Amino acid sequence: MSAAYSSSEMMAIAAARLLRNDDVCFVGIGAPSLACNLARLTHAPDITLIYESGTVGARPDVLPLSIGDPELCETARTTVSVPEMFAYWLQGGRISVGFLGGAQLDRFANINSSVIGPYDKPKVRLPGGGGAPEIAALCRQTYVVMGQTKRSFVERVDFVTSFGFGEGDDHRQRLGINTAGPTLVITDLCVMRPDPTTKELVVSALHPGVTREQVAENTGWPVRFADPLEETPSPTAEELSTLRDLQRRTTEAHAARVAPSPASADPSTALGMTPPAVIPSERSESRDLHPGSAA
Amino acid sequence: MSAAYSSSEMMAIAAARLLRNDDVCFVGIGAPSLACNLARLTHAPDITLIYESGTVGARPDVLPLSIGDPELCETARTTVSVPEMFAYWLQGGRISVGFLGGAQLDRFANINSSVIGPYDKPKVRLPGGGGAPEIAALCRQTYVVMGQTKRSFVERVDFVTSFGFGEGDDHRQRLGINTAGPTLVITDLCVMRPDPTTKELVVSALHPGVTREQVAENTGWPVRFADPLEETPSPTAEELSTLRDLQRRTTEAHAARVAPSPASADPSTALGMTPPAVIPSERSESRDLHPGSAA
Amino acid sequence: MTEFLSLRDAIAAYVSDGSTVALEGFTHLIPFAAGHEIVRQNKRDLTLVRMTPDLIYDQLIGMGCVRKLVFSWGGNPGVGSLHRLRDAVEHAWPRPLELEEHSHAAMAAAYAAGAAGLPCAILRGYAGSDLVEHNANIRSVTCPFTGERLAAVPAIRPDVAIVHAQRADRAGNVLIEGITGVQKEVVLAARKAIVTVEEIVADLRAPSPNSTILPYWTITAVVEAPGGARPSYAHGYYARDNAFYIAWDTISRDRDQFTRWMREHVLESSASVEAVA
Amino acid sequence: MTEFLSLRDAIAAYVSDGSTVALEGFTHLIPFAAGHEIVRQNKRDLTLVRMTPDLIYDQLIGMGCVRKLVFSWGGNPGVGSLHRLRDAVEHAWPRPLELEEHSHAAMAAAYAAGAAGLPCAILRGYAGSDLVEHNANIRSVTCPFTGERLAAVPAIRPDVAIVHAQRADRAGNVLIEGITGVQKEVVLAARKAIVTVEEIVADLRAPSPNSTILPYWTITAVVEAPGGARPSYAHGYYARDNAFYIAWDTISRDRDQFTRWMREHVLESSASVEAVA
Repeated sequence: MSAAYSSSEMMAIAAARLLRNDDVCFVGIGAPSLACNLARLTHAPDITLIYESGTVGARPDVLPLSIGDPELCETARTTVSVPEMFAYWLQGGRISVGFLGGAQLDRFANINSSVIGPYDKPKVRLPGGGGAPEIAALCRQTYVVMGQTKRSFVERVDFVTSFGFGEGDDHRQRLGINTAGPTLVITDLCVMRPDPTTKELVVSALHPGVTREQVAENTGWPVRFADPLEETPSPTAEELSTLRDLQRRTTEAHAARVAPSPASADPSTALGMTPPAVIPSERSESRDLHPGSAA
Repeated sequence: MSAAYSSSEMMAIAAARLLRNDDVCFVGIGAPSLACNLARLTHAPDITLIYESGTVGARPDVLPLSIGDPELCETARTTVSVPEMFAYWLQGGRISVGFLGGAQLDRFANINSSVIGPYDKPKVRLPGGGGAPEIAALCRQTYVVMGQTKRSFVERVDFVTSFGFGEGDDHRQRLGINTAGPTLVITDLCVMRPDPTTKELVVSALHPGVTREQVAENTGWPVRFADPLEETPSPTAEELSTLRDLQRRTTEAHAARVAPSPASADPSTALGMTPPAVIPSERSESRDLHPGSAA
Repeated sequence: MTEFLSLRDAIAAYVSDGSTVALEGFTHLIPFAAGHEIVRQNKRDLTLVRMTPDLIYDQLIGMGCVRKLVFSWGGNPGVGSLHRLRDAVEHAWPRPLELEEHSHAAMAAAYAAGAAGLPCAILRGYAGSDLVEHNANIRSVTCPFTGERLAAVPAIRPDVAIVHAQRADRAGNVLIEGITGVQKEVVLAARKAIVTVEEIVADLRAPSPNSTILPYWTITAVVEAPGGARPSYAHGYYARDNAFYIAWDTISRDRDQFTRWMREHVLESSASVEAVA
Repeated sequence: MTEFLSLRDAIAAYVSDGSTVALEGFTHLIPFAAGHEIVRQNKRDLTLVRMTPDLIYDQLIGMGCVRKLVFSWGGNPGVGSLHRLRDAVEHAWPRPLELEEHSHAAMAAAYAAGAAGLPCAILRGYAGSDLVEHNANIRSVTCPFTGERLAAVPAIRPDVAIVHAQRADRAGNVLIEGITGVQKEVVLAARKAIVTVEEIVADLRAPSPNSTILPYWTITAVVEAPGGARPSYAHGYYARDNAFYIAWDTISRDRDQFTRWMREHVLESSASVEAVA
């Protein structure tokens, strides 16, 4: 048994465990960066982390706040230009795992990180896709990491920024996309995997202490559960201490020159995570940390 | 008055004089390289020499034998990849003067450096175009430097490797080529310029001591002469000494590790010039040095 | 060829109302000092191009300098929204903002196409994305060998490119190191290029024969602006001010607070003061 | 991931009769030792791809290993003809040679497209050139924005890429410096990549954060082959043997003399001997 932990810690640890020592990851800021570096500091010391800023094989000691923090280039094997990064490394098919997240995700793992409401008259203008549209199509597979709420896990996304399985079945193939797509969705409540044929997301494992009801309440569509339904092993003491050390180093580093800003005390930013890009008032409501888009 | 000099020295010096201190030259091996470096060592110290191997701003102390000799990279401002060289620097429109040469040139300055005879059953397989087809179209203007004989200055080239003025008039524009093309042809006998409207090459200047008859005898079409017809000023003592010092340094450097080869004593190779790519037996006949293609 | 100008003179000479300007720098080497000078000179109706608008464009947008934004990711990295960008899009404050939205891959390819003198770039891009329906500049070509449909976007050719770099030599050759982003591409793609640098030196001290160097004849004006990338950073000179990026979330959230901050820290500060700030 | 093999084992394992192989290196870092090992192992019916065939392909062609050549400039740089290449094309000796001829610009773009996972490359190329009529792999696309017709060539995707580099570390990461040519592109474009290096070291000693480094997971096999580029050169290690390039003109002019030279200097020499020669 291990100490108490938050559901966001469980999410990061569950994601980290799924990464392999020989993976080449296209890492987004926030939860993906946390998960990838946690994997590197635990069971996958040789994992290759690529950030879209051009840094290949970065080994940051603290989590970057931005996709191009000095730490990334200073610890990278090499840094290439951004056009080369997207052409030779992403489009060239060199990435085994790409990470995605966003404000909305639907049952076929299509992701919206562009707008809430109509595109031309948005209720909320989100940051946008950044690298995500091509990460979704060109990495051999993608893992989605995001906090799960009824507001974020929706029946239909307002806008498809990054294509998952579209309307399901062989929709990817019909568009000429020859990669596996979102093979895993890791949330703070559970792990989902696409149904082999319909491609609808199905809950494959619940995190410790999480009930089917909780998952259903936080999902905008009638979510299905695998049978048998697995339980995610609890975080180990090593996983938790490594994660917390990394977060502490990060918080200290980013607050180094403290600015008069409540945000600087906000753990979601201290963790280098992109808060849900929704209107501020909703932030406080959100149960938990939310990962950012891969951008 | 200056010392005796060869017609090939006159050719190199005449070409060098036409280069300006602010030119950015795409330099081919052979006569172009000789002319460009002579210009750099005399009146154009800041001229930028770019070799297709990726070296930008090379300042070689001896002439390179190949387009990618160590000397070029070691003295260059920077060296870029070959795809970048052709994309960003040549196609990007950064080159003010490109040099061309070849085995055959016609009255509209179309150049053949591919084959003598039919392409599929050539009498002579020449090295080919290399960078020339795009140098001809993408440099703001091109200078052709090649030894003049009836065999090389022909009514019709067997093969258009590099497009000059095609069939004359506005043929370039009709093909959507928006650069000036071959504005100068410098030979060991004279200087030719295209007629402003028809674009046929017209002799604008004779080198000292060269007669109209000599030029006519060494041109495969009824060549026209400008009126008034200029005479190229003789080489100055400084031009000749600078040229010969450069050639001596080059000969010594390339023979550094003498190999059992008559060719190594051949001035055309000692000068780092590409002999006319025609069948060997014709080599000895050739009156003079012949520049290589830009490749 | 290259002029050595003060920041004020460089912006006055080459950035005019209504022109298309790209201040680039992918997180690293963002030319903040130059952006602030554009604000001080109150340029109007600009079309701004930048993959990640970042704080600098949030400021230009909030000050009403911008008519149109061409971008691919408009957030405050690791923090959240760009509130001035959102306010302009959601509430047309201080003026309406036209958007042309791309993906990073497409914009990077479009800059490269601009540098390469091509009219367009092709990529395996936008597969299944709704962005295609909302951007007339996302089209397609068919590969003449495989028949595959590829996305195409027009080359980016800004009127003016502005980037920050580590150093220039006295001839105006510029060295860029670290995260080079699209710095080389935007300079080669633009009609005019302004480069602000940490220092002007006798010797560039390029560590490698393949160092990223822009020859002086590709650059219109070089401006010495030490600290000119703050709160972004300059590899080898100073670190990114992450605390300020976090603080900006609060500063920019409220219109009045934003305006006050800009007055105090940009309008009432001079280029020279800022350069050393 | 990366294997460390002897030259003999690397060629035996990854170069098979009939495969498409690109030994690259633009004048610099030409993998001669690897080419000679291909001759010794008497590989047949190869399709060889290389911008500048150079002496190494002249030797492979003269020894009858090659069925088809994809190239853009087939001369002995600064010296003249490649006599074995000419003999094969003009007199089918020792066997007929099929040619696919491009320009440098097109081949460089085709390698880049291969590395970028695109089916083709587009360029402003071949304007008015007769090459278009003799190469079915030169086609065109129309820019969907300007209507301009652009040349298109298929991406190059060799079965095997072979390049020489300065050094690799013990994990198999490779550093390339100086004239980098299309080394990075051909390695990323190929299904398998063999890299011969001057030395295998603990620390790559990369001089710049932007040094050209190929990560170990992009490379199939690393072979230690000091001097493996001679008579080409390795920036920082040894110079180009221009005298030999000049001498080759005579050596290669005559079939018997060529064959004798190859027997003495390649067939009867071993990879290991040659490596240190």
